Amino acid sequence: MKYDSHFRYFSLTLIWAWLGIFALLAFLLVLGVSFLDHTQAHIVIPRLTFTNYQFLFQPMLLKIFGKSFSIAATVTFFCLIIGYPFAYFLSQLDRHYKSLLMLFLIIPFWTSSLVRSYAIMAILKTKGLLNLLLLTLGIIHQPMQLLFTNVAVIIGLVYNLLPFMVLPLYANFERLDRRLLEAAEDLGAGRFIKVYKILLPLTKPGIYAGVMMVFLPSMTLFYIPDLLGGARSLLLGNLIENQFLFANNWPVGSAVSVILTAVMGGMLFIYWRATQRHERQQVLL
Amino acid sequence: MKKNSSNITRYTWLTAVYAFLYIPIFVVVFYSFNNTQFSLVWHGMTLNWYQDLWRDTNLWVALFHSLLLALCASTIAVVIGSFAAMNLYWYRFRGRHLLYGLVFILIVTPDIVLGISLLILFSLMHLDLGFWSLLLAHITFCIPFVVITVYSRLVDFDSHLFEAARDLGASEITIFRRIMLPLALPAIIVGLLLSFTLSLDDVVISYFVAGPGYEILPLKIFSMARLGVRPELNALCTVIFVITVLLVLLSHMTLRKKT
Amino acid sequence: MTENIVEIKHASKSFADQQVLRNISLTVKAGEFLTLLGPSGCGKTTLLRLISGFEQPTSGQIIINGKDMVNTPPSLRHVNTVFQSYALFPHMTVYQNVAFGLQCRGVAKEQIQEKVMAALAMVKLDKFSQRKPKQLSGGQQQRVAIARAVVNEPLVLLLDEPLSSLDYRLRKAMQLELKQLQRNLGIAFVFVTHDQEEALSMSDRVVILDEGHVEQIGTPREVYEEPVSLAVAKFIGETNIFDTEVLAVKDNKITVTVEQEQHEYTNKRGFVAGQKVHVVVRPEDVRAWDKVDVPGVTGAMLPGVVEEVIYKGTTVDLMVRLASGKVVATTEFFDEDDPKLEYSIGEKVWVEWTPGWEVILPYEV
Amino acid sequence: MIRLILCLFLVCWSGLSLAEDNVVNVYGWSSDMSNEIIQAFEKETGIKVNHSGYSSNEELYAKLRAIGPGSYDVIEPSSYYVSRMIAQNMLEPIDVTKLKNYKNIDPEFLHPSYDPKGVHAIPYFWGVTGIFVNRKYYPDLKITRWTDLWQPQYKNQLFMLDDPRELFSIALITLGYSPNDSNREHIKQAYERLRLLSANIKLYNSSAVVSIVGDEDATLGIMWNGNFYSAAAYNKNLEFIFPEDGFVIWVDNFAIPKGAEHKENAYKFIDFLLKAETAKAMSLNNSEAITNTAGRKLLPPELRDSKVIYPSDEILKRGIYQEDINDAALADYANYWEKLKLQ
Repeated sequence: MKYDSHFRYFSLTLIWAWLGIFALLAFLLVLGVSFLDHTQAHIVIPRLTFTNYQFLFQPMLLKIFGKSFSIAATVTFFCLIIGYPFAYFLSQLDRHYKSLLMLFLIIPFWTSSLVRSYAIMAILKTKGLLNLLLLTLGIIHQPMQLLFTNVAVIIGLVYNLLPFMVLPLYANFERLDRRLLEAAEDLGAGRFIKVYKILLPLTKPGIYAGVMMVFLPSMTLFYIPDLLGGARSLLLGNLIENQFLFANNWPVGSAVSVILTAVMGGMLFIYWRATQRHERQQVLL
Repeated sequence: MKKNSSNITRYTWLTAVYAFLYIPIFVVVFYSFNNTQFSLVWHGMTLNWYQDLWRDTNLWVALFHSLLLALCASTIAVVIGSFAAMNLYWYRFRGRHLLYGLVFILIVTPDIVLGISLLILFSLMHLDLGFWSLLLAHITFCIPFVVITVYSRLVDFDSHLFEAARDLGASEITIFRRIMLPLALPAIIVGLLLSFTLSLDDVVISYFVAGPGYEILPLKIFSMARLGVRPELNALCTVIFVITVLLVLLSHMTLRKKT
Repeated sequence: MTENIVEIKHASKSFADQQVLRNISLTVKAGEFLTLLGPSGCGKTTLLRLISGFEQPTSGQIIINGKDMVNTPPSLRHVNTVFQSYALFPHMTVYQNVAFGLQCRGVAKEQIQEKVMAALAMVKLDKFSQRKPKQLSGGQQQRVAIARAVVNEPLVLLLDEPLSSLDYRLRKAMQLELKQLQRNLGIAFVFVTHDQEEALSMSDRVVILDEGHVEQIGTPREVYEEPVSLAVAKFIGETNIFDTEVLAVKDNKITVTVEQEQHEYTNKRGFVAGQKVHVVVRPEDVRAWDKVDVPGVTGAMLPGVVEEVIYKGTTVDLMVRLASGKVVATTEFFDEDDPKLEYSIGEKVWVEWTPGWEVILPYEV
Repeated sequence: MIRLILCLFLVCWSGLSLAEDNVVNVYGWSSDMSNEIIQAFEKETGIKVNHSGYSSNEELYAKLRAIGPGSYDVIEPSSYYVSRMIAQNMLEPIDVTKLKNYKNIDPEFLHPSYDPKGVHAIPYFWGVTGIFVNRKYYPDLKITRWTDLWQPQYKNQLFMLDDPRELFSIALITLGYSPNDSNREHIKQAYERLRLLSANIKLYNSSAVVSIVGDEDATLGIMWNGNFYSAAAYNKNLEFIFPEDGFVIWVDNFAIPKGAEHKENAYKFIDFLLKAETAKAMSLNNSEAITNTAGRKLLPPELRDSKVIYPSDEILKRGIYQEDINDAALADYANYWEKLKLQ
């Protein structure tokens, strides 16, 4: 019994200590800074102010939020469209190949994302490989302008975030009871109904988890839009980076990220309320 | 006939997605032989970049540092994250929701904010920047991914399994070690892989917490790419890629022979 | 031995705002087979979990072997559970599963080996000790779960609907096996089920739970023949229920009307005139007579028309619609020598039962 | 598992305990310093160089502010960050008598406007921001001034550096103000100018400039002369224009941050960099102009005599050194920058 409580004490302390210091304390620092002032000579001075949040009440910010949202939503949509059947087909394969193919899903991400993004640039550019291929095949006669468009941004983001959609979906498909699908087929369900009425509802937890893991990062992953989209639009990540690095305004940068955290939290809360208890248990958040 | 057509769909889809994921990698391999320093258009074949790469010991050191860091960080993150997941699953303790919240905050916080706040934290703690600061930061941003994968695996099991163990007189440490750990192992491995991947490719957070004595590959690559990615880096990525694939295939084959 | 192994005193349990168990008091005697019977959702599993220690009562006492066990963790209660889903550890072999409890208690290795093999032999699975649970059939898994529990020599073995996922034949076989096992081991079993037949055939005593409280505790015979409430009567066996009211009370007799006929029954429960009651008769107590068989129609006989004939091998069940429109079920046992069991639908018959075999219960909505 | 972790820690520990005391911690633009240069220094002096890189001045500054003094011995800020760091007392004054090779520096670059009191930074690389045009696409284009870029015929064609300072400098110059102007009213006017320009902008980029321009993904726009030189090396259609209405000169400097722990080694390192041979190697590495006269003489003629890399004194007269602006102006920049990009 004593041994037990020691163990419990130890393991809880470990997690609390870690997250308490490196997540809670770090976040409190950000939260604290967001209410402080700054001067040219000092990054932060201990004077309480709310002006940093006033900065946020301008239509521009709403626009940036809107833009980030719409890009994130598009990317999430494509990741889902591509990743859902992919995860399903993958889960149907022979056990031996499955683990191997799962590994091969991750391997591309062991090479630098910067290097891979340049490779995507090389494919999409005016004199790039894709245009070269299509021109040679005679499919197009003029090189297409793909690079520095929204299409390129979406391709780049989908490329980078696809595994985060596939992994939870795959896990969901793996534990799906195959007999349910057979039952549906037995009851005369066509392919569409089978997917729509049986598969989709049963894989909701996986979908939610995947959407979270794709949507949230694509709001702040500014690096890919900058490179592939020609930095024509500004995302939340850029905004925060601008404030921290360019304007040397850490308090405002902190305020923006506090707001971002709050908005994300609000979205998660809505999701939380909208889903059943057993569903949300499976994805934790 | 129906079976056949669905098989075709399945294999086409799988192939197409893998092609999507691998074409950029093959382009990297291809360009590592491109005889030009900056252009992303083909200028003829060369092996110069491999020679440069071979001579550039700094890159190799950075690669070694990165691998070591990723290995340490993902291992420790997995230990802490799995503990956290198992605790969250098993105990109803006070502040459980706060713990959830912290995991959530870690996921949502933009990299640059986490990087800067960790940097301030470390400087308040008088921690020298270098391996240890990088390690602490990497462990921190890997933990939530481990927690999520392991936790969702645990909820998947019949909760009676754990009750049965308790019923049979198992202490908590025994339940953790002999029941939860083996059951959650696949998820723990996925968590390890994810952490390793994230740690190996993190730039923004690492940038702020890195110190002079310990340079890691992604930072090196980013700062080298002031004028665009050098072909030398393509060569490096090619080497890493080829070695990884060989290792994976080799381990897969030996594992397969065993079973 | 009539020593009480488990005593539950006024235990109640609420989850959030929902009261699941209300003021439960019962005892488990040493070596007895006690069944908790009730419809699903009546709280029987919760009661079991109070005994095993997975839940704590909101109020009341749980006494095991003379000691108050509230706040004692499951591992220290000398009680083991066989779960409905078996809860076998999928990553361990049968042997490892059974040995787990002993290892947790730090039993010496040689002893573990001996005990585990004995337990497996007892459930006839000694040959399968190195298999994983997945490689066993449902019945075999069930037996592993039992072996895993009994190897720890608990004071009481708790079984939570352990047979519910087996097929009919296997279930019958396991019922027998369980009963024998219990006799051989001599430890008390607390068995949860919603199957009344199972409960009646296996138990020494049955506890009937309904909506979180104990309706009746008694031997199978008592609860079957003398149900204390309509809920018990309805839940155990099939019943014919006539709603009526006491017309007159005289000495220990009461007069009631059943199907427009006045009947006189023994007043076992002190009913008073004007009180609404149910007259409950088991189908097997009801007899159906062909008109020709009845020389003179007595008042106790009710006329009706056969609506349905269900042939069951050893019995024939009839559904007879009475003049009032009420349908009465009867069960007739086959007697090969009696040719007169060939009823046809639409045939006119008389039904009756021997006075005294009916049960009269106070009116419930 | 536990054994594995222990092993890992042992490996890390042994790797770290090897760290020497005789080191110099250099924090600079990574592309500048090749392995050979570092190894040559280590061989000559026996001092171990810990070189780490950043990719923008802003990153350097943010990091130095956050960690406080002591971590780095040599840094490589650009001119406008030198003035900021001097103002905030973040740089050690440099004793030039300790630098034997200080004399190699072109006197033109000594005592610049961004480092007026004493010496806090050693100028090393320099460059200008100008206009590039691809003659294959614009054979007869007559473009000589920044204002020409505003012409509606260039709709959605211009390449811009992804840097608010560069962009605002152009607008301020066309308005007749200094690119280092902190006057908020002037900045607002510049913003109004840039709003008109934004319809012409095709893309912003600062990190893949050479390949974008060289591979003709952009054919007209603004560019640093060093990058231009690299791109023109393989694309002969490119032409560089030093705008007549003036242009910005930036200088990358080596400096010693306040509280550096290995100051002596830092001097040795900077002195080594100022050697003619080192300067030559550095220049060859990234095709930027060097302030090192002796080093320049050693360069191959095509680089040494390039009119793009080393424009004539007459052209240079139009150049203005890039200096720091105050935080209020920077905040305006950031704000307007966000608005521009949202259009």
